[in-house]
Amino acid sequence: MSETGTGKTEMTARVGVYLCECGPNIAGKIDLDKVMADILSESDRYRNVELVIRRYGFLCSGPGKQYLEDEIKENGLTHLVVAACSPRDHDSTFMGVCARTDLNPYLYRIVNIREQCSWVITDPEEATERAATYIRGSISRVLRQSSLFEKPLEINPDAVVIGGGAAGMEAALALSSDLRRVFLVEKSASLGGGCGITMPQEKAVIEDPNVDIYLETQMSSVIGFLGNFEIGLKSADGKDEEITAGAIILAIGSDYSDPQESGRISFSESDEVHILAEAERTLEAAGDLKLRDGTMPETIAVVHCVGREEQGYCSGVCCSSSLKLAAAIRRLSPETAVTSVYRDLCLPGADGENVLRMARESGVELIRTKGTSLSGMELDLEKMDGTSEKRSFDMIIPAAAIVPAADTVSLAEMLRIPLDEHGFFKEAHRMTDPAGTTTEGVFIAGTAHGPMSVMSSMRFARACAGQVLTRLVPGERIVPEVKVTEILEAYCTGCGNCLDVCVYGAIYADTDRGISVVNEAVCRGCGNCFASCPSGALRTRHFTNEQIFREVDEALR
Amino acid sequence: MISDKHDDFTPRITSFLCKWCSYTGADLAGTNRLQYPTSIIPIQVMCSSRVDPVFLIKAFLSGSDGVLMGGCHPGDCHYETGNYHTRRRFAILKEIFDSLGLESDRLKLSWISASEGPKFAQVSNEYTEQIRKMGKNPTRKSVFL
Amino acid sequence: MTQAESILVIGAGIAGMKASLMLAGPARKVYLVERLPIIGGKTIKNEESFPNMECSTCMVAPIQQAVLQNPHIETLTYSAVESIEGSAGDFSVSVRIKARYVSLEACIGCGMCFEVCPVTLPNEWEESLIEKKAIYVPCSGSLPNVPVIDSERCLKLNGTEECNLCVESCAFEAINLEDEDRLLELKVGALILATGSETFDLSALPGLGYGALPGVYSPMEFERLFASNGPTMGEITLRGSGAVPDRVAIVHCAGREEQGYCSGICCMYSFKFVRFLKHKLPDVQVFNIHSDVCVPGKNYEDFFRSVNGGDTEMLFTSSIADVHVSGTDSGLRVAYPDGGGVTADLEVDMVILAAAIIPAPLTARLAELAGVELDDSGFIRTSLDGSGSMETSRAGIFTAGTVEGPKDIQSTVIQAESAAGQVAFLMSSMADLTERDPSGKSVKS
Amino acid sequence: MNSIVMKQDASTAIRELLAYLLSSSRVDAVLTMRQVPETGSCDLGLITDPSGMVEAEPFLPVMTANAGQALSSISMSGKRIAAVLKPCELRGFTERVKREQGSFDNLLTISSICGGVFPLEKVISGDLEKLVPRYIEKTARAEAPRGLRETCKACEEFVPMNADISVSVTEHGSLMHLHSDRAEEYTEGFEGERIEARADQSHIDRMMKSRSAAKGKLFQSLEKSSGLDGLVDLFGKCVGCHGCSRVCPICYCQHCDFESINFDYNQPYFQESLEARGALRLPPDTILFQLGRLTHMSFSCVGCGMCSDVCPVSIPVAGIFKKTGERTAGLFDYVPGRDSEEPIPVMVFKEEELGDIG
Repeated sequence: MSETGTGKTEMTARVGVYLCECGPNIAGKIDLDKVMADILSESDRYRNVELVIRRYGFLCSGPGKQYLEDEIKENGLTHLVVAACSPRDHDSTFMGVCARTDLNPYLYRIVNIREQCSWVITDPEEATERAATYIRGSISRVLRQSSLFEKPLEINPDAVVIGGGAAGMEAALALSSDLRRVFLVEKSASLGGGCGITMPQEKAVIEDPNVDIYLETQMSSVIGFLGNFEIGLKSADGKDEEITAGAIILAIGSDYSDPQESGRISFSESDEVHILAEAERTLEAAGDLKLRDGTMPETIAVVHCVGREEQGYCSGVCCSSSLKLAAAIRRLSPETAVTSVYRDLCLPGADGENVLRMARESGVELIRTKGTSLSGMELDLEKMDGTSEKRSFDMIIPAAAIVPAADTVSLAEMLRIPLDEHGFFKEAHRMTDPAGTTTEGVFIAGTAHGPMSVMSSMRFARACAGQVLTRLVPGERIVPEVKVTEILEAYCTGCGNCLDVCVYGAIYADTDRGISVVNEAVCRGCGNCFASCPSGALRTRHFTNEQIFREVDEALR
Repeated sequence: MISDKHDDFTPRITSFLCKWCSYTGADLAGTNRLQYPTSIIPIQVMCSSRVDPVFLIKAFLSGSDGVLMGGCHPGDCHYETGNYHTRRRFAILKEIFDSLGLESDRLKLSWISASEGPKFAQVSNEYTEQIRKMGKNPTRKSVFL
Repeated sequence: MTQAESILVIGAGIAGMKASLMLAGPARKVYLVERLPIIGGKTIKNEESFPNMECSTCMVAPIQQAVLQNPHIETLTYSAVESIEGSAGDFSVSVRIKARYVSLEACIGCGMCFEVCPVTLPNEWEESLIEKKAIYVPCSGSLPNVPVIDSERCLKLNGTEECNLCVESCAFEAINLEDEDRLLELKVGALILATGSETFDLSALPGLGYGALPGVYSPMEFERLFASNGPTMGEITLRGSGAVPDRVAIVHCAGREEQGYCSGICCMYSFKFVRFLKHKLPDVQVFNIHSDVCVPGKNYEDFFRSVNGGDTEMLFTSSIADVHVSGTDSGLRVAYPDGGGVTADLEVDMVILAAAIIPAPLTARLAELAGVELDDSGFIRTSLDGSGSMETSRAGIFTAGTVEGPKDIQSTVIQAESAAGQVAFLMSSMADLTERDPSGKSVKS
Repeated sequence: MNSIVMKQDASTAIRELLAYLLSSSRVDAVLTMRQVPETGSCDLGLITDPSGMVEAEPFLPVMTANAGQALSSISMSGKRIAAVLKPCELRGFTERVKREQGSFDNLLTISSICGGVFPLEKVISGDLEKLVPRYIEKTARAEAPRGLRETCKACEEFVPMNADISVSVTEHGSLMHLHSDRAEEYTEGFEGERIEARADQSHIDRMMKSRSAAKGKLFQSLEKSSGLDGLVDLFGKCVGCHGCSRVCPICYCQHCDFESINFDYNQPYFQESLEARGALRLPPDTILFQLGRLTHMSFSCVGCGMCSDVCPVSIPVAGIFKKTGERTAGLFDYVPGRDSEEPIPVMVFKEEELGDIG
């Protein structure tokens, strides 16, 4: 602070500007002394700002970091600009240096005068001039930065799993321990889900003292974010309950497409047409597949890829299931002729090859077609050589596609997560975050994510569990991003533009006050909302208009 | 502080580069020592969707001969859909410039991925040349507020 | 920190990196061991990944950065595990950190040393499509961006002559030709094996002409040919002639028969290649010679449809094993049995073979070191109980990614997350035991 | 379409309808233009008592404020309101609803095929009395009355787009068209012959012809002020009052960002920029302010003309916004105010669009 003539007290900023020589990489091209002299010569243009400008060999080296630390302390720097390499290389290095001093790391900036200056500009004079321009822009900008502080949040390590099928039960088992409760919420009256067979985990889940099972119950409301969700449950008998948890795993499973949807397949109630999942269930329960009149069919056709065309995807598991079923029928009733009709065989992995071998060995007839249609009990097969053939069977088993469960839409709305083009829950990132969603703390397991095998379902479930186990560690706190958006309430009109563009659901409408509210724990700081707000009511910390404008103005001076 | 040692002028191109793709692409151009003119003034932002069209107007009125906005390719946004919004906002701004008879070629949007160092250098070179042909931004002559 | 809270991850591809990032924290330290001098794995060799055609570098670079900057991850590049002893919660592992001859701390990646090095070698990372020096980084944009010296080819190190050019060129005194291998003994509670896979050795299929005919490419060669940071800076030009291809055949299922399984991703990367080709060479004609199209899952069929018909002609063959590629005066001829079993001919100037995904050569050695079982195909065996567990046959050792079998990036990441979760669970249950054991006995040493 | 034949002139008929709505307690209040008979002064007013309806002049051809803007907070009061709006006011209101600044929930909207309005200066000068009778006559014949605002002369959106009730007046009589269930419900019991009829298309076509011609001329006149120099010419006389944004139904911000510290300049900036460039253009804000506003809302501009009407130095702001707005909205086939369910272009996107832009 310094006293001025007017009696007002003004802040004096002491901005340290440190230029890294980076050996010949910077100093060999850029005349650092000239840069320093140029900037110093104009230092009177900053009001109440003292500039400290130095150069150093390698600021990122051990001694360099120590030098910088000492300089910050000795000069009592209030702001720091380091002109060196790309922030990708050493931004965090120098933030770390600041953190060892009283200087808030967010009152520092790195200027890239290597990758985007000395290395790409041929002429040394031009590079020198350019470096000075960049540095001036950053001095101007750093002066408008403000201190930011990390705010660690307490977390609740418990998890809610929606859906008691294979994926849901696997997730529950993978999570439950004395350190963590799991709430397993199932819509129907029993566990097991859509697999139609008794899952081996069922007993373990029921006996697990750390898993609370809610049957005939659905999620009715949810608020909160990773580590702190409040979830409303509604049971079939109308009872409401509220539970709290740190994460939500969606394992609601899927449905099968209607085989007649395509128009290429038509049959009546009385025809012996049974979809694959039904046939599997019957075979599992009864040990054979009989016609409605109780007799054994002499010929059965399993038709692959029913619904692939309409749904626009290959479910990836039907070929395997179809061949397995075909082989099982042959094994259980060798007198039944079984034909598999397919377009492409999609049997990835060693298991797939085994299934195909089993089917062949058990005498299943395999017919490749370009396309198949069904009318009543008669298949019209379009062969690969261009001919076609009509064949009748006693029983026909279409392998229907896996489609999203009916609840997907309402749950997605409740959790504010998007659906993909096929109506399944959309993952946060197809590759790098396939089990996550845009709502942090909400994860997707099993066929709620898309068609997949039981094994893949369980892997997804374990991946969800993995996310929870590693992110919600009992006793540890989580540190949300600090360079996030804040709202200037007086400027906000509550128009909702920001809500519409935010994919993370980080902004809520406070309808009572007629404004938008940012949940800083959820915001990732991209700034899209900021650019959507005509009122200037939003401000992304560290990327404010004022900061960016000043940098631009300086650079163009 | 414009270098005037060449017969023709050195354009100043304010470049808003998203942290994840185009800034990284620009870095890669550097790592590969791909040379481009001194015209580019990079401003790093988290996402191209942070770039309010007003930034571009501001840079234009502050005397940028060209304004370049770099983002991840559509579909690749680190924040899911940010660059789709960017694209619409940019299209609107271009249209505004055209309708008012302002030189909309002084605004450029380019999708540059993190591995496209050569593309960054190429865009820089070509755009600089294009701007050089257009001449200095008339807003260089006086301060527009 | 004790061994119960430390984890060793072997392989710094996307699976290893994801697992490391998930596990590393104030309470858990991760050692990430990588055989190559750089991290990133196979994914960064691909310019774009299917089905989004997303820029792989953009996708992976933030993950690489996060790994290198994470204070709780110790990344050991250019290193190999030599022995693994002990049991779950108490493993002793020795890691050999190979002499890099260049200091990771002092080097800033300026690349001055490459220019002066007199030795040129094929760059295997770039599928030997270009050369590198004896001091090199595998590719531009390498992370860490610090070169290594090939000690067998370096003139000084192999004793040929007293060359000291790189040392003299380095302004940072980062090069030390006296550098030696170091052995590191680690105590860890659990391991994750994530060393990835290889593509089928196409020279084992002489009928397809790989190796003999310059116009025949492996998938990885083509990936690098397309990559804008690759050997041709992204220009698709033919090996040898430098000409731009007009007609390209992609032969599916190369090695499927031999391996005895469908890798499940080759159809997709083949269709990605169609996109690559049409993107850069709009007039190119592409043919996909296939027998089954395997595009499982909600995201892949759309992609297939987007290229089918318009961008490529799908040519059905009743037997991939009978496809034959031969050289002609003007280019290449692909002969294949069509749907009716009649041999058809196709004249092209480039052939790309969609090679199967196979276990990496070092997988068996790793399995032996780790004492874990392999499956019949030579991948590491998991899920012995059918539960989707990523634990191997040895308790406390987990696996993730294509070392466990062929799979796409999504499934690789899912496995990494599963494995990380299982490790975290194991760790917390051990910590739990320690706290609760009334006898005072502890798994901590 | 179900329509009610109006026996008297349109104003009287609508006044009666409004009184009926109030007295039958179907609505709590009516928003309409009013004219105080004694003084001739007019304003936009909210009437709750049927006896107050004597002052209502629903179709008075002036716009003292964009009623769509005025309706904003009133519409969210929870009261049931019948509002008489000019087509552009209704569209402006619709755009505001999309921005959560209003609600159709308790609203009955009444609009008419619009003949345009007179500039506010005519109200001030007291010329209105003379102008209105001639206006009604000419409009019924689909002719352009004299003395209208330039923006109105060039307006092609004079047919209401999404009103519950629209009124059409031709030489052959006046009709009240019922477009919605709410319109049917609210007018139930209101006297008048019901017929199946639409607005007279040939009448609309004739109006459109003169409007299109005028628009062509307006846009052409703006071409003269093209480019940066043109903009400087146009805005050179701007006094920076920001009246244009205050009266704009789309500029819904409580505080204008362009008046905030974000756009404030510090002293060194002035000085240095001045030194570097040799000249400083005053008054401040004009070009950036208007370009910024165009990016925020040009695609939603309904062409109501209020901005031009209030400009103390007669800058053709409305013409500029309309000309630019047609292009920016056209990028996305967007018609501002057409439908409250149609999303604002900058809030949504398509994965495949604007192909060659990047």
